Amino acid sequence: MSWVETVYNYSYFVGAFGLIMIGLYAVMVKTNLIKILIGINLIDVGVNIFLVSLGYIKGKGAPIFSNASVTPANSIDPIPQALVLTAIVIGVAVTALSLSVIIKLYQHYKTLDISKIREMRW
Amino acid sequence: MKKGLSLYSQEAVILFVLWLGLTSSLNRQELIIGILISIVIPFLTPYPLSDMGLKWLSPKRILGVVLYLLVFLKALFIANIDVAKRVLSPSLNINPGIVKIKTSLKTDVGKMLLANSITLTPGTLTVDIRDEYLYIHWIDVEVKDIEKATKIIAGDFENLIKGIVE
Amino acid sequence: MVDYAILLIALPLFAAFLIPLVAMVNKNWPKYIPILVTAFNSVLSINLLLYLNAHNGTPFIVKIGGFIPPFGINLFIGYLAIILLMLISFVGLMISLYTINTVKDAESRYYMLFILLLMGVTGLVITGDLFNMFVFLEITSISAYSLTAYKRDGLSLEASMKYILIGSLASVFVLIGIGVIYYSTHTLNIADISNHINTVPKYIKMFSLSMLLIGLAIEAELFPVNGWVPDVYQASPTPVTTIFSSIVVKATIYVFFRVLFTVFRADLTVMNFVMGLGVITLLIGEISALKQVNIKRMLAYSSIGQVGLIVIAISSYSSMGVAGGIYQMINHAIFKGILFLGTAYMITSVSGTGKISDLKGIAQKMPISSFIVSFSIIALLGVPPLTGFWAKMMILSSVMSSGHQIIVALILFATVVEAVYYLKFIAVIYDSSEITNSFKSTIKFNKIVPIVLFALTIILFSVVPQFLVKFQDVLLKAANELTNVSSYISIVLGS
Amino acid sequence: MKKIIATLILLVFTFYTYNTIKGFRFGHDFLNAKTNNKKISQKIEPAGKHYLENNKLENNASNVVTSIVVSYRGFDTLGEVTVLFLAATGLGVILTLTKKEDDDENENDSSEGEPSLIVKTASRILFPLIFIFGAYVFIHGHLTPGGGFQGGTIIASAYLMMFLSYSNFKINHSIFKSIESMSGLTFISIGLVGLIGFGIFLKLNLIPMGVFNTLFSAGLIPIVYIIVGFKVGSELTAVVDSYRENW
Amino acid sequence: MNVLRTIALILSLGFLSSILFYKIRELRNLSIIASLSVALGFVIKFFGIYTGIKRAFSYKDLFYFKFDAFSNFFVVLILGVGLLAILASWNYMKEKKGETFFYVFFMLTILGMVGLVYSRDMLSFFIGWEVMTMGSFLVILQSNEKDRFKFALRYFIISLIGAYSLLWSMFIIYNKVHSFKFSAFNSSVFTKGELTTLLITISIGFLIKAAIMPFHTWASGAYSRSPLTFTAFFSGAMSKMGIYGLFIFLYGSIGLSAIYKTGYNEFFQTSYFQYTLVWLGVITAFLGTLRAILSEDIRVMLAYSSVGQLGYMLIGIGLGSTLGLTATLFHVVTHGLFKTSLFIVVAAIIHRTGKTKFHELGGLINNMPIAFIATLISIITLAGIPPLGGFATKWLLYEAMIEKRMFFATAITMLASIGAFLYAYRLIQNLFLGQRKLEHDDVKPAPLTMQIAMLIPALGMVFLGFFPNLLIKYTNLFIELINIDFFKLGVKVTDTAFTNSYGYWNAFYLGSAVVIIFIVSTIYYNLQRRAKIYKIGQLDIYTAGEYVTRETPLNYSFNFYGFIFDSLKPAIKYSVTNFITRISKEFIALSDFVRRIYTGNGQHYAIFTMIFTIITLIYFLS
Repeated sequence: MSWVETVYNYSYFVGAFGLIMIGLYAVMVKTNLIKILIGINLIDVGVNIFLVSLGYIKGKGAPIFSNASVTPANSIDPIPQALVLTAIVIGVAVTALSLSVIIKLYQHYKTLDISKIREMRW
Repeated sequence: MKKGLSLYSQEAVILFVLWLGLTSSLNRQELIIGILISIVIPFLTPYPLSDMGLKWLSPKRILGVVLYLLVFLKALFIANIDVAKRVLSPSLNINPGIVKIKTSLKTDVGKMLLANSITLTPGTLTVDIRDEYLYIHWIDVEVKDIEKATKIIAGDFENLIKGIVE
Repeated sequence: MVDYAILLIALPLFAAFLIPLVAMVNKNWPKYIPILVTAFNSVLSINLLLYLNAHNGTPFIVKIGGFIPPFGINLFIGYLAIILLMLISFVGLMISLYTINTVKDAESRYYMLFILLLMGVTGLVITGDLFNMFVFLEITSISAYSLTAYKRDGLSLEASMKYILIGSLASVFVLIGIGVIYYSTHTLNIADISNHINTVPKYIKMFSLSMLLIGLAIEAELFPVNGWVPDVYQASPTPVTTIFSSIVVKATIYVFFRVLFTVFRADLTVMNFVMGLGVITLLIGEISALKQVNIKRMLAYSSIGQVGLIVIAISSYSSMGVAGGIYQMINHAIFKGILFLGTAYMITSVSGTGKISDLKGIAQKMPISSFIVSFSIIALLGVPPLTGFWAKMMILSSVMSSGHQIIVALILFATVVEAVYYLKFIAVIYDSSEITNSFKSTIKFNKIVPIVLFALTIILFSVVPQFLVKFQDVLLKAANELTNVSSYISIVLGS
Repeated sequence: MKKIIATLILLVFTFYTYNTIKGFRFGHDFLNAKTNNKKISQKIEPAGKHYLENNKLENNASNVVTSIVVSYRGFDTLGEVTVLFLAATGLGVILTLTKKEDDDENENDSSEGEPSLIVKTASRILFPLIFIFGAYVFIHGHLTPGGGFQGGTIIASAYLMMFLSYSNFKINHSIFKSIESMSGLTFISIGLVGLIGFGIFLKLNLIPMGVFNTLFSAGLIPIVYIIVGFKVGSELTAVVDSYRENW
Repeated sequence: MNVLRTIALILSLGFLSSILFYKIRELRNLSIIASLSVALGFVIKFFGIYTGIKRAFSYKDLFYFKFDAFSNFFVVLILGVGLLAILASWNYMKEKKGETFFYVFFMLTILGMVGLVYSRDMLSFFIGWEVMTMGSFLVILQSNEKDRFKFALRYFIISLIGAYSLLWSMFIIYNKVHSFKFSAFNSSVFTKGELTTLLITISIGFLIKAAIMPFHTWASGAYSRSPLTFTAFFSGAMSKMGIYGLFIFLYGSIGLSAIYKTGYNEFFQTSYFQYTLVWLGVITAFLGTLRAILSEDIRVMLAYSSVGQLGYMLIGIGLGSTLGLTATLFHVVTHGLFKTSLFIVVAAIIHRTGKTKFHELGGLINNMPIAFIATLISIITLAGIPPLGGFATKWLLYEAMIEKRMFFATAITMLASIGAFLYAYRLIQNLFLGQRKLEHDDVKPAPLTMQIAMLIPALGMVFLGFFPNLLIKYTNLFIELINIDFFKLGVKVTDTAFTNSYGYWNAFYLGSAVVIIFIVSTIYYNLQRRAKIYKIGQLDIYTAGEYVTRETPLNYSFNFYGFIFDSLKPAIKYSVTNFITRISKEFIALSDFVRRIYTGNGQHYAIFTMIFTIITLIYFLS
């Protein structure tokens, strides 16, 4: 299997890890706190996509048995979806909290540059 | 935030209709919950839906709504083609600018509907409302006079909306 | 059956949700709720211990929602869990006693976060489900983020920001690890995963292992990824710092090894890597503490070092080593409880900024606290026959028998370094040459009582040999619970 | 320099990740695949398969994801709710108003930035509509995609819209706080009822299970989801409110 | 009735009463003294010298104690010196700031020491060892000196290094034989390298406590800064614990054959390891003496004197022959006696005058006659002048060294022994003789308890001088403990005389001869003196035509041996102390460098995390 084929077949994974990479890059390189937070959110989204795509089965549908055509045999794995729900909520919570910290930090230091916010060191 | 019974029931009815649309089912359980919810939610809303109350539900006004939708769709269609033409033409024949038009609508809902109708039809965009004046960003300013501009832009909408909300 | 063990989590949660309502009735009541909750949990964990003793010490599981284990979430409670639970509730109780009238603007929200932090740690210790563990990890860390920033000054916000940044990375890595392992075994129950882990391709298994290892190493404060620790310890309110150092780290270390031992059935390669991490953590922590002027920061680095020691002990993978590590966990929790609370009490009395030099000659004004602090330092250094010594003996003998002589030498070296800065601190507080600081002489019983109780536990552990021998049996059983995978599986999944 | 290091790190990371996911069989039907591993005596049954097949019997909810979230892994959901609660609380702690020197200036600002009539009118019309949509989502959590978290978020977005449109729009904090607390307490109480009655925490099939695929089915699952909806809605609203008050 | 348990009970009661009555001076001191004397009585009663009583006691198979002659030898030393020191402290520590806790920690130290001496397993040995270190550390903190923290810390840290070195060796042993018991040691399971490591780590542990030369840096500070009555105990009994430890670990547990396995030198008939020990001892004896000569502070001088004397003991240990070990054990006793006496004398002088330097004192002979007598006897013993006990040590030691053909080492040791006389002389010349300082005119004699405490050892020294054989006979009985043949060889002992292949010596005859000569010459001198008496006062001189008053300093005591100092000046800056100070400074600089890893920039931490990720992935996945 050539890598092109792999990338094509695993496009969900590629997308998910692509997002994670972009996020990690932002976390490691950008100095603006808001951008770093965006990076973290990108990572979160990437991980969530990764988790959801783990449950995917080719040619099967959502596990909601509201009409008779859906049966257990042709549903995808429901667990990752449940997990992602939790993961999203946790991501939201962390984002909310870190935003509030950043707001207060900005009021305190008058800057959003992470390399300048280092009163505590060594 | 006082509400009359009329305003209240108007909201409840609209919500119930929406609920029916959402569930798309006439199951008894759904109906019971729908009614309950439609009764409860108006208590929680801080502002009334509109100032009119139940009279909004007269057949004449519902007919007006239908009429308005038809006219609106037509205007939408025409204006879309118009803008597409302008965009695609190499000479880019545009003459953008902001004009001021005057509306005779009194209610907030009416003004809002008018402004949104104007915005949704391509080529024109409501920027702001100051009392009875609307400021419109127009892609091809034909006239600058308030009266004429009102006629061209607001045109049919104003009357139709007047029929619905006032 | 002992299904009421779930109250360990349900009740604190209930109390936390109740606090806003209580605060509406009376603003002074919420501060007593943590005491009630932790006292209840102490009683409950002692009760569980008695239950366990009455049933041959076989660990038991609690099924939540009534679903059989691989399909529902279950709790796993054995001696190890109960030791940690008792530690959590006891230290929690002491700290809640200490906290009364300490938080400046006595807000109910502080107590909510406090209880939820303890609840999260409790959950970490007893859960038997990998994803549930992640949820509790997040509960712990999010309440920790908030509590770190509680003082709302620049330092604490800065610390909280760093913590959030690194903590988010940790949760991401853990989540990726859980995802990969889920995909490979189609289950989330720790026992079930462990049952199937050998069918997973090696590469995928190791990838998942490294992801989880990284994420949990961040939470367990291992060396290259513990940059946030000193800052957080320094900036958060002292009761919170005490919880971090005494309890939270212990629970995360437990989780770290539960995942490595039970989920992945880690082999010697992994354990050597972890032991290396432990050694580096120990050395860097102790060496960095040497030149600190801020007392809390010094204690923070010391905590890092101690974490290294515990990790070395448990990663030696022999029952004696694991038991020693658990013993050291208990010891360290108590010592750091005394040190953080005692020094904080001293600092508030001289209204200092937290510098060590502020405490010059404080021993003449506060003889009891100073004596207890010095006593616990001496016990921490492992002077026999105090309790720290026995733990160190167990650790050293197990590391030695696993053939790592150099590591033994390094541990001893680190202890010497530790002795240097701790004794310097004792020298400062007992320095009678000049006292420049203003001193507010107010004896607060709610502050001195926890410290004294902690000291009594040290004496109990040190001096009563009969207790010590029995205790060692319990420790060995607890160690066995952590290392014996097959019995874990058979208890959770049935034969 | 930093960029080069970051790129290098990510390249190595990508390499190993790529190698790992190459071992995955994306879209493979693992739920119904036959295991050919005889090394292990224990039954290998993917948990997902078990849920799909036994859901109707055990929970009677047509949305399997919901029954997993609320019933099978209800403990996680309790944790999730706690996480949100924590975030709201922590936010409240961090963003507690400190006395500002320029209070007057602030008021002037707010009148200057008042949104236009269009926004105001539209949002006041849309508010109940969004609200009922949110309610619909969490009431039908066991039947359709969605549930308490989604519905709660939708409701919070309705409030967010109101905050944006009306700068003097205020919510009653104590009511929201009590909704938060009460719903949390109810959730745990439901769990405790199971514990007291049957010795099982979070037992959700305490009431009649109803007819499959109708509104009144799935035992306590919809109740729990409604509670979660209330809780999430009020908490997220409180979060948004905290942000707004701080600026 | 178990003797060990009784002794433990009695001592624990003393310890408890020191805690309970820590504020009531008389009750506390009396109870401590009572408990120590009763315990001492018990040990002496069940001494077991000639009957060879051995009593064992073990707890949970973990702790293992034994009551035998060898241990009793040291326990008598500990309890005796401890009793004297506490007796002396009654007045010395009175009204001092640290008095209340002084006794508590003193008793803790004694408890630890007795425990470690009776223990026959490494675990309880180590516990006793650490309790002793901790107790003495805490006692040092009870003194009034300003810089006590610095020196106490240095003492404790270095002791800790020693203890951990010991611990390490214990684990090496435990790891192989799976028992901490001394008797379980089996040299056949160890390789040569392991044995070498063992020997080195063990000896580091004990040499540090004995303050042997490269490890002596703590000694001068700790000895001089503790309360001086405790220093008497410290130097008189505690420093011997290093010797005891070496004895019991090297010869009692590991065994001579195992030591020979690490490398045997045919010419010296000893192992290289032992040869190193001997040379360490020689260097310590020489350099310690030198440092003592150059000291200006009485306490520091005595401290370095102790270091030097411990060197002699180490020589004997290193030789490992009957003669050598006998010499060591003999010296343990004599050194214990004269150092106790000397330190108590110095304590009394400092207690009465408040001065600590030689040049600040002088002419105290009339004020403190008893102290003078005690000092005189001690110095004669110290310098190894017959007929007192010191001579026996030297004699045995030189014979032992010559037996092993270490002639050069013997020469240096002799040189050191001359040096010992040089510094000891200062004690008489600068303290008791010469011109009295004005402010010291009405210095009272030493307090009664201190006088008793300094006289008892002096009597002991005189007794030992005449009957050294009683002790030597006793040491020969340790064969029972250390079942190695070489103890049986070489020495023949009768009640008064002492014979070996090198000759014959009867201390009693010699001593009696000296005494008779002394008496005869005194009588003769007095008869002569009666004829013409010239009594010349101290001030009966004049210089350059001026009368000398009492203010004029006539005593030459400052920088007494300055010429030696001048000639050694270039070498002195290369001292071990400076080296260690330098190392610790460098280490602190290193620690400052290391902690800069925590840059304070959150992003750096994130990058660390990612680097760690990469490292982990590379480690596990390739």
